[in-house]
Amino acid sequence: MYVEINLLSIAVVLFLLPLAGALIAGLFGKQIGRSATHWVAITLVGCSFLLSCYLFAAIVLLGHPPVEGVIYNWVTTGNYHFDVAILLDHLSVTMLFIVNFVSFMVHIYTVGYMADDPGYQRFFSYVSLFTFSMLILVLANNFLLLFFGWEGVGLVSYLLIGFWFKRDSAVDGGLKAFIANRIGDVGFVLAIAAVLTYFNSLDYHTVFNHVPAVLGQTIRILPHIHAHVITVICVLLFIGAMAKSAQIPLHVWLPESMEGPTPISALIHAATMVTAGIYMVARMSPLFEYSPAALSLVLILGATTCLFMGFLAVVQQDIKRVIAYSTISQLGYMAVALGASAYDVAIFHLMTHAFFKALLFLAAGSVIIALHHEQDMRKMGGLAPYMPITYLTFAIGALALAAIPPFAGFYSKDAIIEAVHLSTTPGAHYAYLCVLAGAFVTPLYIFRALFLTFHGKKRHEGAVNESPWVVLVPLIALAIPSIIAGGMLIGPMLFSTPHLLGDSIFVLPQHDVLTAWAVDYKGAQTMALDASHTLPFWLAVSGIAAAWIFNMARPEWSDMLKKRFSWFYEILIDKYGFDKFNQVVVVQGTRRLGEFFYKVCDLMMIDGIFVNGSGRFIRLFARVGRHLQTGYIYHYALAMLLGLAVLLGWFVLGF
Amino acid sequence: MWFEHNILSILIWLPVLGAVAALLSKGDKAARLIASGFSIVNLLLCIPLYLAFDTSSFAMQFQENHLWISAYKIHYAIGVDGISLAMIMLTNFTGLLVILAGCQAIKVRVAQYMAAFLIMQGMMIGVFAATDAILFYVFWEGMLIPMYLSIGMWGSSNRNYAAVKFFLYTFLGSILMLVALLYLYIQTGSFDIQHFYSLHLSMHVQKLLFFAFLLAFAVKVPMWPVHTWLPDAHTEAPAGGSVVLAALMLKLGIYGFLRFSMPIVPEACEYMAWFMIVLSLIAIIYIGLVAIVQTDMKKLIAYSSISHMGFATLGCFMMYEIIRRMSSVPDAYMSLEGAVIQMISHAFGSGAMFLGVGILADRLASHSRQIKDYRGVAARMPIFAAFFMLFAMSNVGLPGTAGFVGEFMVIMSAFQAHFWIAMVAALTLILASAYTLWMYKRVFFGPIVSDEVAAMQDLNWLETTNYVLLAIGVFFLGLYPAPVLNLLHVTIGHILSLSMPA
Amino acid sequence: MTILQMIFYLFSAVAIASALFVVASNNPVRGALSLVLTFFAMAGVWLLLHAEFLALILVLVYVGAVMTLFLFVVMMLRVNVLSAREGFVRYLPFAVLLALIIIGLTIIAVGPKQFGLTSMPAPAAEVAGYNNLADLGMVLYTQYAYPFEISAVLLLTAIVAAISLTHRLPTRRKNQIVSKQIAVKRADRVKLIAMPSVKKINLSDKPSEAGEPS
Amino acid sequence: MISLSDFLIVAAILFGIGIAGIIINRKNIIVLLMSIELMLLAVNTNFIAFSYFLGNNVGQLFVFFILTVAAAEAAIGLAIMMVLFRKSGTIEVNKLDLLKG
Repeated sequence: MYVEINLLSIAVVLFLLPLAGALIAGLFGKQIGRSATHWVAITLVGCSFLLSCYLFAAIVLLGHPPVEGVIYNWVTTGNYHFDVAILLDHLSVTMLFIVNFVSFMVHIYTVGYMADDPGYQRFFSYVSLFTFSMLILVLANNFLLLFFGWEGVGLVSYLLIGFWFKRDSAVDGGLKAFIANRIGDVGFVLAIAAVLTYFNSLDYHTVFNHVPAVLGQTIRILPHIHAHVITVICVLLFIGAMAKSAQIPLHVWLPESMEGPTPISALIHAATMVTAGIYMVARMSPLFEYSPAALSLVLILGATTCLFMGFLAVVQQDIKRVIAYSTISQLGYMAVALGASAYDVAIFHLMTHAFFKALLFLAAGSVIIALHHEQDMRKMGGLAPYMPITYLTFAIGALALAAIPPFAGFYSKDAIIEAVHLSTTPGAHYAYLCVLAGAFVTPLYIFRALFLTFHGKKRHEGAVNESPWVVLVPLIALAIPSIIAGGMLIGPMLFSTPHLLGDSIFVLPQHDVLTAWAVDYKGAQTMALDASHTLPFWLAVSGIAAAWIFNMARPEWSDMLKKRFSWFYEILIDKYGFDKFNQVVVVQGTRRLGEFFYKVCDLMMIDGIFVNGSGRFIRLFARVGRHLQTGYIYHYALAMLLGLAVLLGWFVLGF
Repeated sequence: MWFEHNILSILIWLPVLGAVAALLSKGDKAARLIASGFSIVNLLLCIPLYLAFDTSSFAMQFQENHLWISAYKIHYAIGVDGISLAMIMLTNFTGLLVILAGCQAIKVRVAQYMAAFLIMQGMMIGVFAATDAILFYVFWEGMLIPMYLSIGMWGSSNRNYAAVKFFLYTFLGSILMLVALLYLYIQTGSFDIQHFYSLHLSMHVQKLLFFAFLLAFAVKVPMWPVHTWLPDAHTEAPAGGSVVLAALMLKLGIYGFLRFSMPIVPEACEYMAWFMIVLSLIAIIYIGLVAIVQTDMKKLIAYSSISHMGFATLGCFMMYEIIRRMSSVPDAYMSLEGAVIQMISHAFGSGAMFLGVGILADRLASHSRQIKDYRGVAARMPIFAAFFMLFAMSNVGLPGTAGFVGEFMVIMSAFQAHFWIAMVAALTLILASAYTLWMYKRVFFGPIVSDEVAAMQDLNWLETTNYVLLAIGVFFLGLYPAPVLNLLHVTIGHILSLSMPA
Repeated sequence: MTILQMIFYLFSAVAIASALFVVASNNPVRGALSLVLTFFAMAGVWLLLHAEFLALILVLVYVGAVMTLFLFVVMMLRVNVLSAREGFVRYLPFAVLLALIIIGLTIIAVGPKQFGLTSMPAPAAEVAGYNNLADLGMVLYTQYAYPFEISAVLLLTAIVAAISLTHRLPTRRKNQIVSKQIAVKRADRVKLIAMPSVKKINLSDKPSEAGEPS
Repeated sequence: MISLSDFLIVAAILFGIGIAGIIINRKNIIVLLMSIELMLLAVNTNFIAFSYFLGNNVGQLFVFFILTVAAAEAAIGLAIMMVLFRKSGTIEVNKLDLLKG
């Protein structure tokens, strides 16, 4: 008992530390000054990171059983108790570790990146607040607290995208992100409501334990259409995940979010927040497992996202947007893994992706500050000699993303491809094709970015210097796991028993692709060495080669292709028309509808006809009726007497 | 003992006394001090009231009962249950805020302004405390007069139209309520509201009474389509008036539903539940869309208030459907408690936003409320921008802020009532964030629009105090609503048992 | 026909005739005087009803005070006697018609059928020593003391109102207020003004005013 | 004997004459006031008659009060008329139409 309480209180301290950092930086930042602010914030997040290491060690490595505990009762109403309660199990402490690690790195990096920004303290406050919200999201043991964290990260994301609030594009990006996320939240909230209605509780374990009891029940959606409760819940949950994890068609906000400072793009829009959707679905695996329809939806949407967003990355000119579309595409990979019931693989890719994508963003950020906030790749080029460490780390990130063995991305992405291959979920064939094509597209765009930025002619005027150590240390610190994490963790995460993720993940035997694959798995080294016999590897290599040909060796070919396939190029530049659709149909449509309701219904009908109309009618009536008032006494007297006569007549003759 | 038998009367009449003192005082400064002093004392008096309140009993507490007009057995009878107590505390809190804000913003006829708001405060406490129907009605109407005056005297350009519209709308609604009360008096021979509850009326009569009450309360809430007075009244009222309107006056409608309609005519309520649910949903969606296109900040917030109040009415009338479908009564608790919490939490968010518009308008020579006249305010007023963001988020219904609790509970219940009710209600998540944050963006973000905005000063200490108080409220209710809910459980249970159709 | 009946008819006839004259006369003075006659006649009728006190009051207060007041006012105001008949003929038929309708209806309502001697016999004669005044006083000063007091206040109010309405503003008499004269100070009466002994005329500054005498 | 209805009929006739006076008279407001006095007289007669026949002296008491009020009314009415005459120079009823709508 003693140890459990101890772990719980550690967890509480762990998530309160960043909150304290956020409050100090936000409320007293101006008073204590810049350096004090970053020291406080970094120290507190650092402590939090150490605590998460401790928890990781205690639960994952030493095998401490999962711990659950109520902090306080939020609301009790009727038969329902909503508690603020946390859960420490394998999945959550793993996520804790990732979140805190990346967050810690980003905190350090920020010192260099934001050095001359007037909103320095505000930035630290936001980042710490973000860390807090993300930790809450991860630690929650019920849907409600999950939603707290979910919305918290959404808020901070909104604030951080619009961090440079004098720039309209940044603020618009933030607003777009928030509203897109709210669309997903509608689904999420409804899912929570459905869970509460049918399970009478929001606690994970209560809900998961009662899944069999609810299996047969249906909800009447339309008069003659009934849907399985579990499917409805899962689809609604996934709508929430779609918005947060930028799956088609709710992905539109993520490219716009690149308006925010780069550390944010690394932390929120690559490593942590956007993966919340993936985490959530993995967490809900006991629900999703029972809904093949929902899994299929996840699989198909994820595959589509994975391939088609990859195409978009190829035509981007802004280095951050390339990485942003790459992030969407990689999230698509994770969703595919989820859809294939390979939740562990999804989390595995989430983890490796967190490292190498954060690395790519931070390296890109390093380039951007070196070039004084220039993000257009057409104005870069030939930077490798000037920024060797940045170049090296970016290259590591790119190789990891391109799934070249033995970098981290290779293992996780290969595992996804393998899982889809083995999966029997409806749509798995389509998904398999998509992820294979993605394996070619991914290296194409990221190496295009690498070549355009670091190789070739130097197109930037002015001196370029390597970034300061506060920027480089996080790059190096992230490069190391980007290389080794995959090979090191693939065994424990996917194949060993007990799993690294322990019992947090639930997979039905008939969906268990990993067990099927485990037959062929002979260790990480063998896997890397055998890569040359596999299709994905050669796709990746050819992708790199294509990138080299079209951007370095024969740049004119790419122009030729553009002309030859201009219709396709136009579609890509238009981003498949999602933005246009949103702008014209959703935004304008909403405003038109609002205008209609306001101008026609409110002002004309209700106010015009009924409210002021009744006033006008009375005025008209009075204008006619006023002539009865002659002002002569005898007329009034006459009226009275007539009335008297009538009353008298009625009284006397009436009955 | 003395305390228990007089505290409510003190709470009601102390502000009125304060109003007299403020009117008699010499000079604006004295009036401000007197008014603030009285409202602080009144707020402090709530603390012992809260502590002495027995949350385990649904009976009226701290009762006072004196014969007032013997011919019609009208009593001066007051008492509180959980809901009234919560609303009385809210009234006192808001009263203090409004007085403090008025100290800053009002420059002409200060004493009269303070007096008007103190009297309004007293009347509202009276409404919430009255247990005699006629006393209730007297307070209910009495409150309109200072509000009417405050719009008409301290309002902006189109104030006469707005004041008259406000008065006629609300007064017209209440007339039928009086008729209903008189009918109930004839039936029971008493004006005691408790006696009304034990009546068993025929369905036909119940329906008529329901509509009589509906008109009075729907106008106050306001429900679509009798809502158009609110945007005008809000826009033209001084900031303090808007705060009182939004934070308190709208709640009277919901309070009326809970106190009169549902317990007195339960069968009719059940019969009309779908009608009310549809109206509420229309309020949520239609009004949300209308709010998006507003160009006037106050109008926007006013429309958002209507939309939020839609949740409260939804919560009230959904309970019949929930009980029917879930066939268990405890499930309906969440719906009703959600409605009450929504009432309370909305006061903080929208009240603060109205204050904010007042703060902005005070800093512009034209006192403009148009969104387009502001831009880039955040650069000049960072503290204000931060506070306003908090309250905007409460309006959006972000978890952790007050606005979330009620919305969440109502949506949860809505799913139990029907999938599509929940679906439509949940759309507010999108609409609320769209209109609130779009306005926030246009007012606070972007480059500074004019020299006047560039010269704006950040909050002074009084405004900061106000906002800190509100922020505490927003966070408290958002993070730890349990104490407020504890006040409500037993009372809600009692109302629920009364409102169950036989 | 008993003597009482004769008296009754006589008085009634006088009252009605004089009342008609009140309405019909074109001279208000005559009208007022005939109204006095009506009052006298009705006082007689009241005496038949054993309301001695009220009959006397009617004569004393009404005739003596109120009607005198009327006469005063009529005589004070300049009234165009000729034009007073304007419209008389025009409205007469209608007036007569309406009056007859009301009279007729009232008579139907209170006629002998309802309040004849059979349905409402005359009361027995009063006991010996009956005093109408004492009888009224007994009620007035006990049960109706309050209304009595209130009516007193009402009369007072009427007096005050009438005076304040007709009261003209004080005439502007030039009274000597000795105390003020004694208490006067120098500053109240004499005002010293500093005047420059020589006023410079600047010709170049204001050419248009240069010619004016300074 | 004289019956109650006789008295009441006399009163009704007086009342009717008062009504006719009000309608006919378009010129002199004093005559109007006098017509009202006539009507009051009729009403008082009714009261007294009923008082006598019902043997209840409260009716007489009422007449007493009516007389008081009528006196007050006459005083104030005449005063108002004086003021009116001073202000507008006329007491002709058909010229007084300030309340015209």
